[in-house]
Amino acid sequence: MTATTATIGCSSQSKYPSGDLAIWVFILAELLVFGIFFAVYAFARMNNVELFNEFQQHLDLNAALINTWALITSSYFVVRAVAAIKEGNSQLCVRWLLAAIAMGAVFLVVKSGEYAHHFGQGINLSTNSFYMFYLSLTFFHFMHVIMGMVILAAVAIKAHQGGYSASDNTGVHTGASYWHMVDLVWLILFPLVYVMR
Amino acid sequence: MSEAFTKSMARNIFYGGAFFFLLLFLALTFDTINALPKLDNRAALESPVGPQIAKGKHLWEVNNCIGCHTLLGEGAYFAPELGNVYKRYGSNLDAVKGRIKGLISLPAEGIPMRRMPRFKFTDEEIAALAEFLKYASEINTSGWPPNDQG
Amino acid sequence: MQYQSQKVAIPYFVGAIVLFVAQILFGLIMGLQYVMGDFLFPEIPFNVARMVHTNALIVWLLMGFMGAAYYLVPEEAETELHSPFLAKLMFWVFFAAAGLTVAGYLLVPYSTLADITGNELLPTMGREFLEQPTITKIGIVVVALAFLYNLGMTILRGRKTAINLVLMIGLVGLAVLFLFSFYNPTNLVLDKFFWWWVVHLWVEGVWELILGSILAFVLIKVTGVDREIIEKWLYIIIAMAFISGIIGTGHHFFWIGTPEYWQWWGSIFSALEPIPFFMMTIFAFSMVKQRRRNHPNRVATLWALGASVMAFLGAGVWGFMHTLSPVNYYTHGSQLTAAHGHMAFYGAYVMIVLTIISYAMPLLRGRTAANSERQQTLEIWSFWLMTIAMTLITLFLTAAGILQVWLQRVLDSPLPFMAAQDQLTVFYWMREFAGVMFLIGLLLYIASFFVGDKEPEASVKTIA
Amino acid sequence: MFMYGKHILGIRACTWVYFFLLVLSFITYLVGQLGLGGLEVSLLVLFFALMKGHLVGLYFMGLVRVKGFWHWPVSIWLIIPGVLISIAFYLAN
Repeated sequence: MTATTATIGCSSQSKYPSGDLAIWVFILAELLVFGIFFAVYAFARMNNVELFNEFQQHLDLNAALINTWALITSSYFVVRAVAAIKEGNSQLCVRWLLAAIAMGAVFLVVKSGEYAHHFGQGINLSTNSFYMFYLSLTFFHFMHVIMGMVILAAVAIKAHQGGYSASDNTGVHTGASYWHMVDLVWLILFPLVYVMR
Repeated sequence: MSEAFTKSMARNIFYGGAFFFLLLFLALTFDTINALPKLDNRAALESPVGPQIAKGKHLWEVNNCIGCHTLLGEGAYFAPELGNVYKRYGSNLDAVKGRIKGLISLPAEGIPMRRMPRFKFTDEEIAALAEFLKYASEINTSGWPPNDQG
Repeated sequence: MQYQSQKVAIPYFVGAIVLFVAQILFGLIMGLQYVMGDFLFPEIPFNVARMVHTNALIVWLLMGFMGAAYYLVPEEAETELHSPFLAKLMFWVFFAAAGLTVAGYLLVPYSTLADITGNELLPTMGREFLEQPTITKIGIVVVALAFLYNLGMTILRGRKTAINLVLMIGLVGLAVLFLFSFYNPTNLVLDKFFWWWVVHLWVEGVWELILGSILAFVLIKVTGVDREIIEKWLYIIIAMAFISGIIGTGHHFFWIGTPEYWQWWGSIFSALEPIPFFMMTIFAFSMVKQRRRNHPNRVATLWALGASVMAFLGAGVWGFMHTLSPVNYYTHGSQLTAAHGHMAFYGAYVMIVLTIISYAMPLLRGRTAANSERQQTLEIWSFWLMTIAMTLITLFLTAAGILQVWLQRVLDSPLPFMAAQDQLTVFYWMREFAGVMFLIGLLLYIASFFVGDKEPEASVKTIA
Repeated sequence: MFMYGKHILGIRACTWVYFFLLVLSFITYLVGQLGLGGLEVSLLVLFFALMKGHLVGLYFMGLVRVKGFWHWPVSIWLIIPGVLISIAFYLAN
């Protein structure tokens, strides 16, 4: 761990979060949507506690744990990628980013397996309100994972071409912030939909 | 520190966001199209009265009924909702036909209230319209309207 | 005005205002029919008046958008329009088609019009807002294609600014989505589902791009604020419009035979739809506050600010009021919908077209920057008269709507539709008076083009 | 656990956060696997989730060193849905 003294973003305190402020406006909008969705889930559950509790048991907790770990790990890799570019090490940054994308891919594969299982049983959005919320929330998040991977890939390509440096790396921070948001949302989604009863 | 907020990032968010939500919308549309057969009363369309319903819808359109009435809550708000008119008249086709016939044969003058144009429908056409309205009333509208008055 | 070919915008603006007048006159007829049921019966039944009212609105807004595009695209692209002749020709095609269609609505029964125009071959008529005969629809497509070609060639040749690109995306989207108006299956649910792809994805989707780009253009001109800043705002606002508005279509899929999950998706996303409008208000006011110069055309600035506020109130607040599915269950298809529709269209689209006309017309008519002091004063009066009148119309319809919902949908023994309507008469009368006030405002607006026309231009000094 | 200091924003802090997140997720998983339910357990799990979110915001997103307005959005975002979810679960039980 040569990077123990490396800092994330700028070393001094700042008025703005790292990355392009535009992405932060977007992140807030996305968080708002997810926040509303979560609250709506909880209140819809209130009227159907038994239904929600029953069908929650049909979800695959093992898959959810793997996915949670995958996203956390991926987020951590992105932190390393940011630290690498702060030291001007583009190629190390690219490797961390690729690792992060790979963890995202793990998430997609596992989640697709879950979907295949549900769809195989003929479950869809109209099956009942639990599955409506489960599928809506997780699919909406699923698409965000894909989107986040596309963004990370774009950042990785640019980093590979030497587009970032120790002093000019806003783009990396921007992609990283978005990816952490995807992780953050899942961290709430996981207990809410899979565990809390 | 407005440089922190770049135009190119704002542009990328617009393109990315638009594409993303368009895809999501298409996915939901796809699911909706698959779910519709259970909801949209297409059994009626495929039944022997299907052609009559189609004719009724056509008449509904070429006489611009939507210009005064609502149908499943959409249209003009000048005259009653007709999506559930079949149920309002006791789920009785003859009652619906009689009502249409009565309204279009009111005298031209001397009725100082909202009134229906004097459409010249044949009995056959009135029957088609009634079948169309019956079909519409049997679509699964998630419990709307709140009561029979529409 | 920097390019000769921008002048092709003039007929579009004039045509728009002519149709605007027709729209308001027929609106007044309908308003009267609400309280005097047999007024003009059987010559102009309500459904015919309504068709003219709504179709004239749509067509004049489209004309206004086209005029705006012909004005601002060359200036943004810094080049002459590809083909001014094509633009002029298309104006007359469009105007003639609109005139013929309205004449058809008024002169023959609608079903006869359907016969004459061959609706049998491709039935598309008789659906709300898409009542135009199929051949008129095809005409609209042709005009739109020629229009897009003309603008596209201009932009390709010239400077590509964010405003131009956003405007083009909006206009192309408008044309593409209109194609769904040709899809009219017997299955009522499918019919309605895709009908909203035209109607909703226009007014709460691509039209917001057009609105945003016109607003951004005028704000650059009247405030002198740096283009970078304004275009940044533009992108973020339209991004929010799409993020909320595309899935927000779901708020129309609550009760038309579509799956129930739309009640959740539609409610959640359309609850976010006020955000872009709110941002637009903040945007307009902060740009004017940061202005680098005082533009002598103060009335254009007033329209721009007014549009941002009224769009937020009409589309944002009044839309949000009944967009959540548990509320909409009671309010769907009531006078509340009409209240929202009136203020949203006025605030978002009528006012933005009047903004660009107000900014561009003095220049097109040979002024260097603005109309005379007297003209502007008159126009400011018309601004307030129309805006206050529309606010009153909205409030009266809201009151009527709430009472209607109560009587007809909430009461334990609900009243039939017509019985409930009888209870609303007083609100309908007040709405009609507000409508007359609106007409007076509109006449003053038109007068502002002629009264004081010969006087010298207003200058910044006389304002300060 | 993570004091303000020279290394607060360093990779080492983030690594610790990372391990901590893994452990908390595993606890959440165990709660689910054991089929534990009820208001107290649910709220505890929710509390873990909010804490995890908070750590991601502060350390991974780096908001810990941001002062002023932008320090707060993620925390506030966690608190508001968190409170709403708690209320809903409280009322449901």
